[in-house]
Amino acid sequence: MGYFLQNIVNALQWGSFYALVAIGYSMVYGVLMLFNFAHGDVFMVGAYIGFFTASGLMALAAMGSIAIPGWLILILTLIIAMFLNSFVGMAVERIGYRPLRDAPRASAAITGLMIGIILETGNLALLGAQRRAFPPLIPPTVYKVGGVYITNQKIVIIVVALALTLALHQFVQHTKWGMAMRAMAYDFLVVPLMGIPINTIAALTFALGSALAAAAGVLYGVAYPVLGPYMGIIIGWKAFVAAILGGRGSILGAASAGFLLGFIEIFVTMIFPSTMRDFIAYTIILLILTFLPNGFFGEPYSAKLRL
Amino acid sequence: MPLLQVEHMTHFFGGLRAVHDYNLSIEQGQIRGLIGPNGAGKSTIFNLITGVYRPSEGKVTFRGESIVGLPSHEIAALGMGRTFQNLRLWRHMSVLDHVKMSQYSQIDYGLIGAFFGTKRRNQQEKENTEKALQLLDLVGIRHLADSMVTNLPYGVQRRVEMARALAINPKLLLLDEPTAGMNPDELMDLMQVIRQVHNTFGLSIFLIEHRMKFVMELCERIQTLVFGEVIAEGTPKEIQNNPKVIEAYLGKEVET
Amino acid sequence: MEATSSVPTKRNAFNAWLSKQWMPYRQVSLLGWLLGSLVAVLLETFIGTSLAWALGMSDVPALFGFVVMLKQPELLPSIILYLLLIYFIPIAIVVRLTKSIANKIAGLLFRYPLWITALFHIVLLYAVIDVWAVMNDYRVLLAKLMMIAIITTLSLNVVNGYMGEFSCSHPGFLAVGAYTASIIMVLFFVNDKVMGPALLPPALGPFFFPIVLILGGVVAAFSALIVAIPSFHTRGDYLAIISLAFMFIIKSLIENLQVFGGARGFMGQPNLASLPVVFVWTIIAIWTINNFVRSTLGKAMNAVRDDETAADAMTVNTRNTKMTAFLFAAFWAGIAGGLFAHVMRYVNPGSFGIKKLAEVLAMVYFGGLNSVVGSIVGAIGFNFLSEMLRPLEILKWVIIPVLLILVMIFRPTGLIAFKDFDPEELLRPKNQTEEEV
Amino acid sequence: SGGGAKVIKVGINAPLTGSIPKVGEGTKYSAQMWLADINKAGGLQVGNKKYKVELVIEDNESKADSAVKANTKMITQDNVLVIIGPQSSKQAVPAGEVANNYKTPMISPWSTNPKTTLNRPWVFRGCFLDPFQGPVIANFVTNQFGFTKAAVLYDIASDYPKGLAEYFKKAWEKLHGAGSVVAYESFTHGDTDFSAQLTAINKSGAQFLFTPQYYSEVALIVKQAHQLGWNKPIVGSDSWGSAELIKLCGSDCYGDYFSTHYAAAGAKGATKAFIDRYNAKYGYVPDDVAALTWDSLNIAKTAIQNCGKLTGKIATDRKCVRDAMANIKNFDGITGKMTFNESGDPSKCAVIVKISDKGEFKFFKQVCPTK
Amino acid sequence: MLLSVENLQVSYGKIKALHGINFHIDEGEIVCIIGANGAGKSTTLRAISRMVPASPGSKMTYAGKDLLEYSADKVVSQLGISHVPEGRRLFGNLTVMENLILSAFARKDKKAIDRDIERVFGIFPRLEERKRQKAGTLSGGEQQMLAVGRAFVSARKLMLLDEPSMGLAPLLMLSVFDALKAINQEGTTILLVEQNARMALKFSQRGYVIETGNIVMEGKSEDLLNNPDVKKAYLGA
Ligand SMILES: Nc1ncnc2c1ncn2[C@@H]1O[C@H](COP(=O)(O)OP(=O)(O)OP(=O)(O)O)[C@@H](O)[C@H]1O
Ligand SMILES: Nc1ncnc2c1ncn2[C@@H]1O[C@H](COP(=O)(O)OP(=O)(O)OP(=O)(O)O)[C@@H](O)[C@H]1O
Ligand SMILES: [Mg+2]
Ligand SMILES: [Mg+2]
Repeated sequence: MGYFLQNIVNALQWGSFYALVAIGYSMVYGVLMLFNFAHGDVFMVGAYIGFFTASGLMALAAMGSIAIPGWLILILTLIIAMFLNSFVGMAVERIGYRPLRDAPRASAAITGLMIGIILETGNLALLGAQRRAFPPLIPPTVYKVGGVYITNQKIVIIVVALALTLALHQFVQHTKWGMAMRAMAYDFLVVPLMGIPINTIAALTFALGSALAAAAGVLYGVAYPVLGPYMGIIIGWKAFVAAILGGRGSILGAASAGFLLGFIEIFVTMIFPSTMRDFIAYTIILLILTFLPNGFFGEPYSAKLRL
Repeated sequence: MPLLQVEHMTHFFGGLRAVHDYNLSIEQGQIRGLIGPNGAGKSTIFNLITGVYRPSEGKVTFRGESIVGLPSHEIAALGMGRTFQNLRLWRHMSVLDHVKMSQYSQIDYGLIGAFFGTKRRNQQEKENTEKALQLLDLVGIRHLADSMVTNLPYGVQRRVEMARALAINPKLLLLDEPTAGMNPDELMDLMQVIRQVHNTFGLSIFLIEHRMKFVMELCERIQTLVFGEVIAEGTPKEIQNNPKVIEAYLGKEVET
Repeated sequence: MEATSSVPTKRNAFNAWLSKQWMPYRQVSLLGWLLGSLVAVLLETFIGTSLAWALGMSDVPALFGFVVMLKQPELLPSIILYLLLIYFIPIAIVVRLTKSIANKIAGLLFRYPLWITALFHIVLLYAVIDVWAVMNDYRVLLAKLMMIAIITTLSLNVVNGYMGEFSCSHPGFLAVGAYTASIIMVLFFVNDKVMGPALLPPALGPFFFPIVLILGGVVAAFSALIVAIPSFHTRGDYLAIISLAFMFIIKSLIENLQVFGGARGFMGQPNLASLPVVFVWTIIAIWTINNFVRSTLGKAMNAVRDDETAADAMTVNTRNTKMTAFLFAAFWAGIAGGLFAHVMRYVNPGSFGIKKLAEVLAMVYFGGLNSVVGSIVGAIGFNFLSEMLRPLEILKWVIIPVLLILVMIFRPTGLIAFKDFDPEELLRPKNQTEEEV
Repeated sequence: SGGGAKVIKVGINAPLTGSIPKVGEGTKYSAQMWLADINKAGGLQVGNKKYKVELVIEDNESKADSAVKANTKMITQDNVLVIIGPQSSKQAVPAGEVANNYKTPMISPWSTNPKTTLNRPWVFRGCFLDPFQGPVIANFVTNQFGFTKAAVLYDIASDYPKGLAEYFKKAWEKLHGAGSVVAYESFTHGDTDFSAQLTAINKSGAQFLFTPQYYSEVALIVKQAHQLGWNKPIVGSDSWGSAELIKLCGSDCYGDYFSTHYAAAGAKGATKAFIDRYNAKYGYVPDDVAALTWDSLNIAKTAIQNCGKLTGKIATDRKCVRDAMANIKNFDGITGKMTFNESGDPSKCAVIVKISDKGEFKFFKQVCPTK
Repeated sequence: MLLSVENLQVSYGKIKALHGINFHIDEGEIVCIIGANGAGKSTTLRAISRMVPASPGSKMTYAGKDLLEYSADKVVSQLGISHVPEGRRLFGNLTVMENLILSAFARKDKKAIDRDIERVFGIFPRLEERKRQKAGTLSGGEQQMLAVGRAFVSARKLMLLDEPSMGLAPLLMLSVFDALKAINQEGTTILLVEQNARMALKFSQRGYVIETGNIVMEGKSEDLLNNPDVKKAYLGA
């Protein structure tokens, strides 16, 4: 039982990251109907920005007379990283996506992929090959609750992930900016006819998505404090899986699919030999999509086309 | 035996009853019309007959065969051609390829032919091209055979749809608002074309229209659909003077 | 917006001059070009090495000097001189001298069935490639890998370009083909520690190799059912995920198959994928794929892509079409995988992951959607670029993406997209065609 | 070719980009330091002639096919005399085939997979093999702690950890009987969350954890293990041996053990000199890859010199270098003494290192192969 | 003069769709443009709402301002020109209500927006019934209602209508035109493009006839209606 519960906690934490990255993914995907294959790397950049911010703040705290507590540094780091990374996102949009707005979606996917590679190699070329250790902002305290080990970090991560998900869902579903984003996904050519500046909306979307990626990156740094230029690839692709599994453009869908993916991976490892993890986990996903051809909350492919 | 027989067809979209207890029987060579207010369920009926949707209830028989549940392409291959209310052309294909494509079911050179370019394939592709060109001639756009459809004016695109539907050797042609986006002059042209194909191929035609002049001149019998139910059926004269139809659909003053 | 029109500027004058210079070459048939190239590569074989030394290079520049240029920029004038002397000038001379005779021969050949002309050209093309490559084995290896890349790219273009799906499963198909062919070959024709003694005399290997490759293709095609069947119900992004899952599954499966080496990989493939073998397979791939996409059955893929409902309503059997597309593409990917395994003589699951995916996707979209020529150009261009920029190390992976982004921005569907490839057009004599034929 | 061999070209096949760029960097730095030494001496003395030495450094992007291309290019195009690299077995195994086919001597400094050199007279390596290291660790743990139940956590998709995990398992079960490896858990390359596997390991009742991972993963594994309540020893292999480990892992790794090629802390003599020079030049303590690359380069150098004279005919010279290399006896490297056996593998001693509570890699014990 | 267009030229790639047309609209007018398929009617409207770029040399002035200086969204939000595009172009993934709310994106006057939405529902009761339906699943005619409804709600000093009657049942067509007339009387200027030339000419005060990118005729609508050439070419006489 403790074993099982422990794995639920594990899955919640792991799923939080998939969820956070996936909703950022889903933002762009839901609005512009584009695969933003650079998102995983934007996440990486977010983590690095977080790393430098946190290190800087800690250095300040260390030498200054004012004592800044760790949790305050974390909050500041989150805010600053989210803010700065949103500019990275906007730059990605400006360079890689705006010129391709009426190109086939797949072409934009390729530019995304390429921007991702540039971010990775750029990082490698500028910062060198060594990994970075994310500073321990909240030193882990391990609590043992009925045979289950929980850390304060885990709690923070899960709570922040859930809160951001809900906030974003509200934004996209119930504000006119959110509506404009969804409208743009459907037919961006007529969006200006409603008096909506599309470039602003697109930039805003990328900014939001990237801010979320930065949040995910910082929290990721807290939980898995080893940063490297290629850290975003795998999580990016898996978040891509989650974002679409959840249904196109659905924030809640993406988040729940992110958590689901976390649960699948953890529990497959728990039940089956761990060598078979990917094999079984992806077979499950394949089966889900075979029987739920439109993901969880998604509209069918042809919703856009009417007879 | 009628060419197409629909009996007691009903269809729901979720909780919305789009079509209710619909009956229809079309004889070989007839031209029939379907009118009704927007959202009455006309296009839905087309989609039900052609297998895009499967009716919640009811029977559909075409050339003596029950076609409920058959995939669209098989129904089409039996000889049911259609056009769409909102144009549905293939963006990246040339006009000629559109018409050739509709002869898909008549191709029998198989994958071997497709992969290795056998004699039979070359022969058949050539024949198909010729037939396609003839059809394009018929609707008057042969000179555009090699253009891509996207850049063509609306009226021409409608003709492509028509030629495409004719290429499947239809016994019955379903036309969903064929005149939408045409000016009265072009409308006359189209009427000409429809008469001509009707006479040349001896087809039956079933059409949805809001342009009364067009319907009234072409059709032998007309059904009026309101909220998914047929409220009147008869000759153009009868329909034009039917008070129920005037109240629900035509209004007093009828413009073409 | 309209191009700013015709005030004669210097640039325009230059362009005019250029097109005037180019005029005579317009009438050169493919045959002429091939003859010219053959002369050039022969010239290189005989005097290339000495010329290179004379110009201060240590050896014949393997890739037309691009690699050398980046490493030793001071050699730039030598390289240019070398290229002029070996390639440009001889080709230009031969092409102009043989213009009319080449056109006559081409015209003559054109009276026979197309395949005879085609075969003639293909043999000549092979001669050019062979003579060029034999100079050094690095060229041979590159040529082989490029041709395999052509097959891979073309087959992916069938699904992603012609049918408009965003399929991510291609590395999986490659892996299936590679492993199937490798295992069978090693099992039957190689005395090997892992798989035991050969079950058949190894001397038979070369004869069975094509059959084994086809088998690999067939197995890959079978595995493609896993992606093809869901594609009946779902399309677009959801299918992208299914295909991605497929790729992960295959990779994980191979990692778990200890008999075949798991993550350590599988080696010992016989050395059978020689240049002519790979060349022949590439030609067959181009030929069948081009045949297919130009037939009505193949164009049905375009109809499915552009509007599936309309396709269905126009008698197109959409399921068959999707099935054919996936299976056919997977088949060729399988062949490419088998060839790849026998060129490298080593495979491991790590070669068939996300990196490979990014690479093939890049080649397809770089070359151009829905176009056979595009895929060929994409595969060659990408491989060439990636080899040429190797000396730049890390920067290479900044420059290549930047170039690709630029291509995407200025030609969103790729360099050569939505073009039919008509061999007849290509092979036809180029002078006043009407009279000749 | 090469107009009478005025220069000696040495090929370096390294993963400068791709998933382990740090390995590539160490290789490159080491090679550059080596070249600087030779240049300072005015060239490489072979017989009575001094040759200029050139490095041809090719990036293999950490990909197998790229490594093959790079080797083919260096051999057939650049006419290198000898190749150092590739480092990972994933690239070294196929690239070794190329070198062997073209009869060009190649030394992989770091590849521990037996296949790299197996039946390849032209291919050598600079390090011990997995089948040796596995039992070394098993014996060490048994003797040191008297444990009988082991847990293993490894990356299934990477050649090296997987191989070593298997050899360790075999050795452990030979010592303690079948089933004595009570948890044998894996993950996939690029994973960062190991909570499920570690939870299972926790539950298995293992007395220690063996994880033959790269240092960056080790930091995560160790930290997560502690957060899940694990407080037993964790033991690693040579891939732990990077100065980065402590930077990433911090105090979580203090007190753990791993086997490796050399111990940086407390090193003496030539080893210390190398470490100090490297540290001064590049600002960090060199990893084992750098040290092994250094040794491999010097083996190549010795072999070239032992050859006596270069004819300028590349094939002849390569053969000569290969034979000289195979005949090297008791080469005194900074990672230990080396003599190649007939398959081109050195018999070398392994070192067990303990991570001190200051985070230094302290020499703990040496284990040599039994003759 | 509310809008004046001089020498308007538009090209799609190499295809020149408008060859320099001139026309004007006065405040409060209803003006119609008629012409055959592909004549360039929609292109004219798109050029005014800045959806397609005008070639150099074109001049468009709106209420004394140079229209070419405004981007597509500012034309709506700052100048108050709304456009019902050809082919409806609804946001199919949004509900009817969301489509309407969105069309008021640039407006701040919440109360007035609500009033306008109510008014749309008054004209098209069908839309109110389908408030929560996704626009993509509406019938063709319902979609057309929503498309016109959107223009009512968004800014409306000048309304550009591209074939508003397409696909509408006769009865409904009349009510749409009645509604438009009412709006016009409240001060909205209307530029109408119609295939149904007779309807359009009856409804409007002035008209232009456009042929392959050139204006070939203009005048009072009544006069055009009786012009034999127009009759022959566009009224299907
Ligand atoms: N996929 C669907 N889901 C839900 N409702 C639908 C769907 N398709 C159509 N409807 C509804 O069914 C009704 C009938 O639609 P249909 O398209 O058949 O109308 P129609 O008679 O063709 O009208 P029009 O003349 O305007 O084209 C409409 O109210 C429409 O909103
Ligand atoms: N996006 C486009 N790309 C290329 N050409 C276009 C495009 N849109 C329109 N055209 C061309 O410009 C010309 C004018 O088109 P426009 O749509 O303005 O005509 P229209 O008068 O509105 O016709 P219709 O009555 O069919 O709507 C036509 O020749 C058309 O083919
Ligand atoms: Mg309809
Ligand atoms: Mg128009």
